[in-house]
Amino acid sequence: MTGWTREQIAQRAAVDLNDGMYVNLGIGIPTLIPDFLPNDVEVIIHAENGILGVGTYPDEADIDPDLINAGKETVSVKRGASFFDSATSFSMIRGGRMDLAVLGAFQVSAGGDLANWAVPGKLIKGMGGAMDLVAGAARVLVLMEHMNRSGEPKIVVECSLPLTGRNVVDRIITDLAVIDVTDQGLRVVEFAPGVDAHMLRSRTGAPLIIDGR
Amino acid sequence: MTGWTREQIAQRAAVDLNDGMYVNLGIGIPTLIPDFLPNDVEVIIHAENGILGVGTYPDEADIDPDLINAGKETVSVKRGASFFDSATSFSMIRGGRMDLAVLGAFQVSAGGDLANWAVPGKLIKGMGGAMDLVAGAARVLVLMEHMNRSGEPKIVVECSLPLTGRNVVDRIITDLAVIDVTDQGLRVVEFAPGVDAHMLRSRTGAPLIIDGR
Amino acid sequence: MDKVSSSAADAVADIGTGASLAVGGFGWCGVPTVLIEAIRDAGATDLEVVSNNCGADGWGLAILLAERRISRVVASFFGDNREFARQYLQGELEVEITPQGTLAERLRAAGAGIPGFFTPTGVGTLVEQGGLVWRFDHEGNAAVVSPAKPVRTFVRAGKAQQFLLEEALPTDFAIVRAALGDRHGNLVFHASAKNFNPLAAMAGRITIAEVERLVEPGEIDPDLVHLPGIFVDRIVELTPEQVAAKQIEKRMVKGMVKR
Amino acid sequence: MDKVSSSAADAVADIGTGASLAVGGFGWCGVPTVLIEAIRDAGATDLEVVSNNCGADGWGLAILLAERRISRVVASFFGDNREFARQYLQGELEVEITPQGTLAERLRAAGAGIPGFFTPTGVGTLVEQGGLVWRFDHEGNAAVVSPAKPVRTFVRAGKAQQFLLEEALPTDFAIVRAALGDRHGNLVFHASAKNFNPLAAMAGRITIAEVERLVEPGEIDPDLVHLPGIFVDRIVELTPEQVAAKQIEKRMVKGMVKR
Repeated sequence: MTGWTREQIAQRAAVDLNDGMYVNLGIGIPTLIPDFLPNDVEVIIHAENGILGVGTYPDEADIDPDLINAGKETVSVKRGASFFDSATSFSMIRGGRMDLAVLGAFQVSAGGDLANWAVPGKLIKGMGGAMDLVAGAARVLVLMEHMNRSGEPKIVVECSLPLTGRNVVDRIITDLAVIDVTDQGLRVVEFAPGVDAHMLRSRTGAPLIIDGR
Repeated sequence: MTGWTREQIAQRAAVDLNDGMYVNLGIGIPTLIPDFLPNDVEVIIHAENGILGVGTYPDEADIDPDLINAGKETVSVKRGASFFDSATSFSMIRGGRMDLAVLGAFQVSAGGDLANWAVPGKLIKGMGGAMDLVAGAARVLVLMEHMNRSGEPKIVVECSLPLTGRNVVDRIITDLAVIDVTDQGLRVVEFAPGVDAHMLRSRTGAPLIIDGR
Repeated sequence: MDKVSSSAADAVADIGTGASLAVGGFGWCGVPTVLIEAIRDAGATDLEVVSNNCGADGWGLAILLAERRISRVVASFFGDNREFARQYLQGELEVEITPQGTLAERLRAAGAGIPGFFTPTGVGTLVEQGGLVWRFDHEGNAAVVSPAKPVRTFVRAGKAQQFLLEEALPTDFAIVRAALGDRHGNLVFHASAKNFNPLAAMAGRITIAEVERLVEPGEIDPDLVHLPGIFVDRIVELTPEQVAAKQIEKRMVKGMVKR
Repeated sequence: MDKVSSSAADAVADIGTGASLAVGGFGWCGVPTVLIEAIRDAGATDLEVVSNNCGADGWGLAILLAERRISRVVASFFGDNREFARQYLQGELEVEITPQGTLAERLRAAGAGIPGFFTPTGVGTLVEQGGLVWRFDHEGNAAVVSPAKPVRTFVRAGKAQQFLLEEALPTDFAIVRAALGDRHGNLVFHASAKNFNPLAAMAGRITIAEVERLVEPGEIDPDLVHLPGIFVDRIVELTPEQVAAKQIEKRMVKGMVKR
C-alpha cells in the first residue's frame, strides 16, 4: 500500500508534540492525535470556546451540557484544567502562548499561505477561529490529503481559494509526505511508505526541495 | 459664617447621588460623601484598584493586607461586592458603566476642562487613574475650594495647568456655590450661605450665568 | 439594589423593532434560550444580532430566524444552520462574517470603551481586503460586501508586521445566561458555558441575564464573581423546568469514534 | 507538567542586565516581593520596569531603586516614593508616565496579541500632544519627552469623537504574586491583591509567579481559576514566613477620621 492512512497521518503528527506543549487541535484528523501520544508526553489541549486541559469524551454519567469542545461535542477535562471566556481564549492564541495549532486545509501555497475556510460557489459556513489560530499560534501544522477529490494537488504555487492566512503554515503532513515551509521553499522532510521523489513531485503543484535540491 | 465647610461640600454632593448608582470617589473631600447618604440610598462604591462595593474602614480583627482602596488604605467590603483585575476595573470606567466620578481639582475651565494632576515646577506624582475616570465616567463632579491658597480663582476661562481631560466636568461644588458646566457656559445652580452673585463673580475667573444671565 | 425582573417578558419588554442585540453562547452551550423565547413572544422584529453562532434546529436564535425576525447577523460560524444559509443566500439576511477571536475582542472592546484595536487576524485575506459578501440580491449576486480595513505596521519582537484595525461592537441590548447570579447582577458561569457571555454582557448598553440559580447579595464570595454586577442591568431567575430543558448538540461518550 | 522552580533564585536566574520586567501589584498590595529580592540578590541591572507604582520605603521595587538597578520605569503613580523622585529629577531614571487604565490595557494587549488600541483617555492632554518629561538632564531640564500620539475619529453613540492610539507593552519577563497556584501555573488571587497581576503575567514573554500556597493540579476547580496556567512559566512557593511578612501601607480601622 502506498502512503499513510488518516490514522497514520495523526500518528506521524503526534511525533511533533512534546511534553508540556499547549496545542489546539482542529476538527477531523487532528482530533485523532492524542490517541498516539506516548504516556510520558503530556500536552495541554486547548478548545477555543474556553477550555485548557480538554480530556476524552466523558463517561455517560459525567456528561454535562455546559462542557463541550469547539466541535460542539461533549467532553471531559483533565486535572489542572481551566475555563475562561472567549476573549481570554483568543488572547492565548494571538498572544503567542499557543505552541501549536493543527488544522486541515483545502490548499497550502509554497509561501505557507493557507486556504481552509471558503470555496467560491459553495455555501460559506464562516471561518470560526481558524484565522485567529493561524495568525497567532507559535507554530501551524496542516494535516490533509495530498490531492483533492478531483485529483488536483492541494499544495500549489499560489492558492486560488480565499485565504485563511498568509505565510502562516510551518509544516504540512499529508498521506504522502512531511513537508516544511521554509524561506527557500517547500522542503520534503519525510516520505510515506511507497512514495518517491518522482511521484511526490507529480502530485504536488509547487516546486519541492528534496535532499537539498 | 460665609460658605460651606469641607463636610458641607461633601453633604451637598451627597444630594447628587441616587440609589443604585455606581460611583468612584477620589481622595480628599469625596471620601466624606458616604457619611452623608440617607439610609435608603444605596450606592456601590468603586475602587479603581479592583473593588466594587467598598465599605467602611475595617474592624481591627478584619484588617486584610490584600484588601485596600485606591488610596492604599485598608477597607472592608459590603454584601454583593466583587474583586477584579485593573483592566476590568478601567473597562467599567471607559465603557461608560460608572455613573459618577467625584474628584478634586486645581483648575476647572469654563468649557469643563479639568486640571488636577500636575503643577509645572512642582514634583510630578503621576496621574494615576484620573485621566481614565474623567474620560470615561458618565458624569464628572468636581469638589474643591473656590480659590487656591494664593487667593486666585480656580475656575478660569482656560486652564493654565496641564489638563487631566478636556470638556469633561459636568458640575463643580465649591465652598461658595454649585455650578454646572453647560453648552452656554458656567451656570450657578445654588449659592452657599452668605454668598451672593457679586461675591461669587469677584472670586471666579470665568463668566457665570446667574438667574439666566 | 435589586435588579431582578418579575419575568422574562418584563425584562425584554423594551427591546423594540430594529434593536441591536449581543447574545451569549457557543453552539448550544450557554445560550440565553428563555430570553430569546421572550423576545420572540414580544414581537420585536428587524433585529441585528451579534452572536458567534445563530442556533440550529429550533434551538436558540434559530427560533427568531425561523420567524424572520432577524435582519442582520454578526457571527463567526453558521455552518450547522440550514435556514440561516437559505435566508443569507436568498438575500433575506445580511451577514457580517467575523473571525471568532475578533468577534470576542470586538465585544470586549465595546464594554471596555475601546473603539478600535489592531489585530493580526485576517491580514492578507478578504477580512482585510474587503469583498466578503454581507448581502446577496435575489439573483444570488453580491449586493453588499465588506469594506477594506485600515492596516498599520507595528514592530513586534523586533520585526515590522502588519495589523488591521477592527472596531468595537456595542449593542443596544445584551442577553446572556449564567449558572448563578445575585440581585446586584454579579454572575458566575459554569465550564464552557462561559464562552461569549461575559463579553456580550459588557457590550450591551442594557444587559439582561437569565440565571439558573438566584442568590442574595453576599452569598457569592467576591473573589469568585466572574462578571461584576455593574455590567448587568436586569436578572431573570429560571424555573427548574427551564434549567432542565438544556440540550446537547453532539452527545459523545467515552469510546465513541472520533470523526 | 511541573512548572515549580526549586527556589526564587533559580526562577529569576536568567533575568539579565537590560531586561524588561512587568511587575504586579498596586501600592504595597499584591507585590511579588520575594522575586524582587531574588532579582536584587542576582545582580541584574539597567532594568526596565513596568509597574503601576514603584514601591516605597524599602518595600517592593524600592529595594531595586535604592541600588540603582532600574534605568527606566513605566508607571502611573509614584507620589509616595522620595528616592524615585530624586532619581527622576536628577536625570538618573527615565520615567514614562502613563494613565493607570491605559497601563492596565497596554499590558493586557501585549498578552492578547493586540499591538495597539484606541482610547479616550488623555485626549486633549499632554498624553496626546506629547511633551511629558521622560528624562531630565543633570541641570533639571527636559532631555527626553514623550512623543505625540496618533489620533483617530470614531463614531460612538452617534457622535464623532477623538481617540488616541496606545501601543501594547510586552516585556521580556513578568513577576507576579498570587494567593494560590498549582504545578500547571493556574493562579488564584485574593481580594484587591489581584490588581495588575493577571495583566503583568499576560505581558511577560516568560512569567514567574510567587504563590502563597501551592497545590497539585486538580485541586483548583477549573471554574475558579483566575489566570490559566498557559500564561505562567515558573512557580515559586513561598514559605510561611515570607507570606507573613506582608505589610500594610496605610492601616485604617473603623472610626478613624478620613483625610
